[in-house]
Amino acid sequence: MIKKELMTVINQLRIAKNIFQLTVEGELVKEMSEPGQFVHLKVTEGSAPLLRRPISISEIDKEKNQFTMIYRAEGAGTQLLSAKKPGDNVDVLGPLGNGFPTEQLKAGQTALLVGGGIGVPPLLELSKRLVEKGVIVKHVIGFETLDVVFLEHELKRLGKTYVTTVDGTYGSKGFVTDLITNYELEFDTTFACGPTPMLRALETLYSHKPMYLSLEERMGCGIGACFACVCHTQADPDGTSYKKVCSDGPVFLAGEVVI
Amino acid sequence: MIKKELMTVINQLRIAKNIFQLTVEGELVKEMSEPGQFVHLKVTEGSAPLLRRPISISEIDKEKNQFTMIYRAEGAGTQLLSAKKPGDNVDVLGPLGNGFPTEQLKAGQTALLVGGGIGVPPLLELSKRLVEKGVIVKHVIGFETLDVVFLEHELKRLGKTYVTTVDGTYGSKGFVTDLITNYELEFDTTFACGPTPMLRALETLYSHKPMYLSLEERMGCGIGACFACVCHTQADPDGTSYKKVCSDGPVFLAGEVVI
Amino acid sequence: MLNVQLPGLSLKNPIMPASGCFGFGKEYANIYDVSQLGAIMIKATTSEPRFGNATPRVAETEAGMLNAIGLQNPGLEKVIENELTWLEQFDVPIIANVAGSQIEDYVEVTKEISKSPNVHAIELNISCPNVKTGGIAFGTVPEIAAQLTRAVKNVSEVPVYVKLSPNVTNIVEIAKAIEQAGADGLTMINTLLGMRLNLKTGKPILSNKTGGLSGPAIKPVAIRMIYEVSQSVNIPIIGMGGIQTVDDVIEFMYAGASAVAVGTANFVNPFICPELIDALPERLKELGFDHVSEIVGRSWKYDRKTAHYCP
Amino acid sequence: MLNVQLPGLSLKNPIMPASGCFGFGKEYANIYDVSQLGAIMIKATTSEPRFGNATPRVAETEAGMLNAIGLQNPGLEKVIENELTWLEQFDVPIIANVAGSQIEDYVEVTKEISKSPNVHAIELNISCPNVKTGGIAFGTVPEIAAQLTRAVKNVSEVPVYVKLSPNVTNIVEIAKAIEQAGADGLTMINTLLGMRLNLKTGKPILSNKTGGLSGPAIKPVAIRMIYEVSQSVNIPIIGMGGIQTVDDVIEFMYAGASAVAVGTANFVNPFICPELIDALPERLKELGFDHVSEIVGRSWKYDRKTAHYCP
Ligand SMILES: Cc1cc2nc3c(=O)[nH]c(=O)nc-3n(C[C@H](O)[C@H](O)[C@H](O)COP(=O)(O)OP(=O)(O)OC[C@H]3O[C@@H](n4cnc5c(N)ncnc54)[C@H](O)[C@@H]3O)c2cc1C
Ligand SMILES: Cc1cc2nc3c(=O)[nH]c(=O)nc-3n(C[C@H](O)[C@H](O)[C@H](O)COP(=O)(O)OP(=O)(O)OC[C@H]3O[C@@H](n4cnc5c(N)ncnc54)[C@H](O)[C@@H]3O)c2cc1C
Ligand SMILES: Cc1cc2nc3c(=O)[nH]c(=O)nc-3n(C[C@H](O)[C@H](O)[C@H](O)COP(=O)(O)O)c2cc1C
Ligand SMILES: Cc1cc2nc3c(=O)[nH]c(=O)nc-3n(C[C@H](O)[C@H](O)[C@H](O)COP(=O)(O)O)c2cc1C
Ligand code: FES
Ligand code: FES
Repeated sequence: MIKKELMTVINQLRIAKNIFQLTVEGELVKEMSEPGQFVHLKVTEGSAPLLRRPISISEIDKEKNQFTMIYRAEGAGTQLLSAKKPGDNVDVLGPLGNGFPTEQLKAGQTALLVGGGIGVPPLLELSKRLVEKGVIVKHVIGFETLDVVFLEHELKRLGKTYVTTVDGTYGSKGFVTDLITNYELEFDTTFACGPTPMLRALETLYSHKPMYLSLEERMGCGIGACFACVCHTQADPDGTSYKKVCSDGPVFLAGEVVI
Repeated sequence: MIKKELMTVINQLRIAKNIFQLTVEGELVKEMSEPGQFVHLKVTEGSAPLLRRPISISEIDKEKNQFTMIYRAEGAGTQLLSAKKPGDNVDVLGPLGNGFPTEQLKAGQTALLVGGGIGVPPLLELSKRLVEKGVIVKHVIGFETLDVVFLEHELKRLGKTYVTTVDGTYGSKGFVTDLITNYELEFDTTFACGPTPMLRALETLYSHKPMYLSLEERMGCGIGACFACVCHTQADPDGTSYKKVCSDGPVFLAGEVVI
Repeated sequence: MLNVQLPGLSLKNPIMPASGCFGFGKEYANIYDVSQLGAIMIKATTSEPRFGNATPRVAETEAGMLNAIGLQNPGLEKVIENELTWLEQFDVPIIANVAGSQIEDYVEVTKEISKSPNVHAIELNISCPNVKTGGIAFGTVPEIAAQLTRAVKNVSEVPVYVKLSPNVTNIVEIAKAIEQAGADGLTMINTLLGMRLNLKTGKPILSNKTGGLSGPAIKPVAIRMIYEVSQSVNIPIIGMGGIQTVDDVIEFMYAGASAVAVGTANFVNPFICPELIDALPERLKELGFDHVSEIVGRSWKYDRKTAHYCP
Repeated sequence: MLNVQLPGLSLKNPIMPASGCFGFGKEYANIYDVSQLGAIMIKATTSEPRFGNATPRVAETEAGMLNAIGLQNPGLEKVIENELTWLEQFDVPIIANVAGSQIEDYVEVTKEISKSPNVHAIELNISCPNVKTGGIAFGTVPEIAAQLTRAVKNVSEVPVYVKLSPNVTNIVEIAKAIEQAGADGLTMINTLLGMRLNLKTGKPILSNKTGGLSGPAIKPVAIRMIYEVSQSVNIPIIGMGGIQTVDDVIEFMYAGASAVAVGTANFVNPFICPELIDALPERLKELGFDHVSEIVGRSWKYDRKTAHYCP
């Protein structure tokens, strides 16, 4: 059930250059189920900025009624968000969308989790859930440069973790797809979140095995009502059939929609 | 010299229903001279709300580089202002306008200071200055009702102070002009700040003696450039001559402008 | 104290979601009871299904947003079969927003959709600036707007409201032509044409380049136009454009609107419509009114508050 | 990297205060050196002195403000004698904003004011929506706008820029008519007509009832209009409407403006113009440009960044 709640900031940490980790608390956490869902945040009371900002759920702590997000402070909204201090409120709408399905994977099977930049955060909760089930996880996470690498250590605790940077200042130089190819990584299912070119490359290379991709699109409502975030289906790429990233996604099976 | 400075909140107190007393610190205080000047405040960084808010200077502490304002939290801007805590910043433009002239009054003469509602604050600094000079001060301050009475005690320390409320819940019932008439108060010069009907009544009744009135008008720039705040002169009430409340005022000699 | 009677519409209260900002109601029905609403203005329906424009379709601006959805909708047939039928479970009148590229399109859609039992009124979207072919002209030339209105009135089973575009020199002239052509009411305003550029690429953020500006930024324009038009026509107006608070609702009705629609604010707060409905009675009382009808056109109708009346 | 050449104007940089938002410069000259400015657009001048409208003359709106000053100014004679003469001490070109109720007024004022040595261009205010008599019509009817432009061009000693009103159905049509009539440039946009009502009284807050909407709220409309017009005319555009930041300046120039004017933002931050001038070079460099002229019309002119060039 989608709720709207003024949640309380428990903690806010700068974990890399312009990258913040924000933990909030409230009843809304009770509604959270799948990893890969997102919330829609209003960062001020007034109309500057006017719209909500979609941010993925990175970790869920049901016991404490807390969840964590990781985001890049860039534009007006996320910059204001990064100024929030413990005790401040954030207006959260969520949980929204459909996350990564984990049912088909059995204990002993291998999942490849691929993240690019600010697409890495939702993989953390996903990885935890998979590990709980006994699934073996491998992480490949890519960043622009050393300054903006994050979540490496958290993911390492859960499974083998490879880091790439575009400029080679940390980990392997290149893109995540380069690394997967070079290391000839083996896996049963892929889960990925990151920039569209990365998702496209993954789909081209590895979608003979099950692959779930989390998409990004500019949003209005975030709940499926405004048609801001639609994409064509691959079955009917020039026609009128569509999926909404916010409510049908953000996670889709590779091959489902045109990315 | 008009400056713009991000000043630091030292203290904010709720002193009556919706009435706040705010003390800020910064270099701009060095520029403040006359009592009755005002500042123009921007309460947020963004454009909600967009415009500055004019607020009178109520007290100046040159030694500490601090000054105090008293305001009613009513609309969007003043409500946001009332949420500021010590250590927060306020964007202050000032000091603006021309205040109450005190030169003509000599020690031993009597000044009548009349304030209505949110027009009372600038009288405090004025009263202090007059008392310093040896002028005898009498204060008549009027409010709507008991809940919103403020500054009575501070003014009492400086001179005789009469309070009226429109509904009679505190002090004498009625308007300030009723009280002045009923008590047959004697004085050499009047200084007044408050709602326009009050100023009009005072002008009609007592302007045979020198009287200075502080006016209010909706403002744009606050510095004399936008022509938002003009009023006609009494010498040419239907013509094109004018005064600007922000830069020629806010204090005018009674008879100078049409109120 | 909130009920409002308009041609074809018996509203529990004057608050409804604006077309395109509420889909066909499903998403909101999941989070609250939409029977509370005065009415629902559904997303524009065209004769054939439309995918709409490429994304990005929305961009934020100061106190507003641009959209260029491009009239995406499943087409007349599916709207009637799936959406309107599904909406019948709720006790709420539907206002069907109708769009097209030529008069025949509007006529065709209106003829069919107005037969749906829960469609109590048609809203002619003659102002949507997002579709490259047609659309824009209907709302900017008085004669064409009138011609379209007449054609649609001829076939509609329910009252017809025409939605005015604000992107015109003289809104009163167009409103009058539409009234003369037999419209039962007006809805106003649709979005202002705007654009935003990407700092890095230099290109428009919207793939459609231009889009429609909505939200609080346009409220003063909406108020001005409703103030002007409501004094010049004798048909009722449903007002919209930047409504966020109960005070905004009252301001629109003071200006001359008989009811209001809430668009962009649904995205900021999906619970906005029921919240406004809840808040309205108390705010009216505070301001000294006993019934919402007392405030309609107050900015120009009355020098003072009118005597109370209960309908 | 900031200098700009326009008809009659050799600008140190493309930033100037907009007419009506800077008076005749005195107040700002008290707080900073106005010689830094690209130019100064002075307050509208009419042949006779005007007091303007009754107060309140301004009202705040979301991300904007309404004004109905009513062209208050001391009249042609005093503007020349007191204001322009006083401004001669600064090394900054003046653009004289000229207003009137009939063509003869504009002609009279232009003829005299264009003789002032520091007036390097005229800006015809054909769009001010605040004066009840005249004003509004000039800017909304292409033929009349053209007629006025021709008449003024005939007598002006300096290039003539015409300031467009956004309150029209087709801004391109008007811009083209004005270009054909011989205008040397365009300035756009003036304010959008708007209104705000007082919740307690129900009446308009402005004593003039309607006013002109300015500030960030109108920026998307300005960008859209400049984008459209700059592709349809061959004369330069000075852009304005909601500029607050250096990114806004760049967005206006991407859209097609050759220089920009800052209005309402002067009230929010009186130091805004020099701050923008200071910040512009670094931001241009960050975005990969060597000269401000490279960005003019980038939204539609170039598919990719053009080769660098230094004038
Ligand atoms: C489902 C989903 C999950 C996301 N999860 C994360 C996350 O976990 N961490 C994170 O840092 N970012 C995430 N993003 C991207 C994030 O939403 C944008 O970075 C953010 O909205 C930008 O806001 P701003 O205030 O910084 O920028 P502004 O430039 O002020 O934004 C202006 C407008 O554009 C929209 N916008 C700008 N960039 C994007 C974008 N990349 N995607 C969607 N809308 C955008 C904003 O929402 C806003 O409406 C996610 C996006 C989606 C769609
Ligand atoms: C010279 C001067 C000195 C003032 N000194 C004080 C003071 O010491 N204490 C105090 O409480 N108030 C004072 N005021 C009034 C104060 O400026 C307004 O109460 C305040 O601007 C309202 O802002 P808001 O955010 O509460 O209201 P909103 O309704 O959000 O304001 C909307 C717009 O209207 C303007 N506005 C609204 N009411 C007034 C008003 N009464 N006068 C001028 N502009 C108004 C605002 O500045 C803003 O631009 C003074 C006004 C002037 C002109
Ligand atoms: C995303 C979006 C989609 C819209 N779609 C339609 C539409 O299909 N038909 C229509 O008549 N108006 C449409 N509108 C206009 C709104 O109904 C409304 O007139 C306008 O947005 C002003 O109201 P607001 O400021 O409250 O949003 C749309 C607006 C938005 C923001
Ligand atoms: C208070 C005020 C007075 C104005 N006076 C004039 C004027 O005299 N002549 C004119 O052409 N434009 C006038 N304008 C319009 C501005 O020059 C400018 O075109 C408009 O405000 C949009 O820019 P902005 O959003 O940066 O303010 C005025 C605007 C304001 C806010
Ligand atoms: S954001 Fe509104 S439908 Fe997806
Ligand atoms: S507020 Fe601008 S001139 Fe007084």
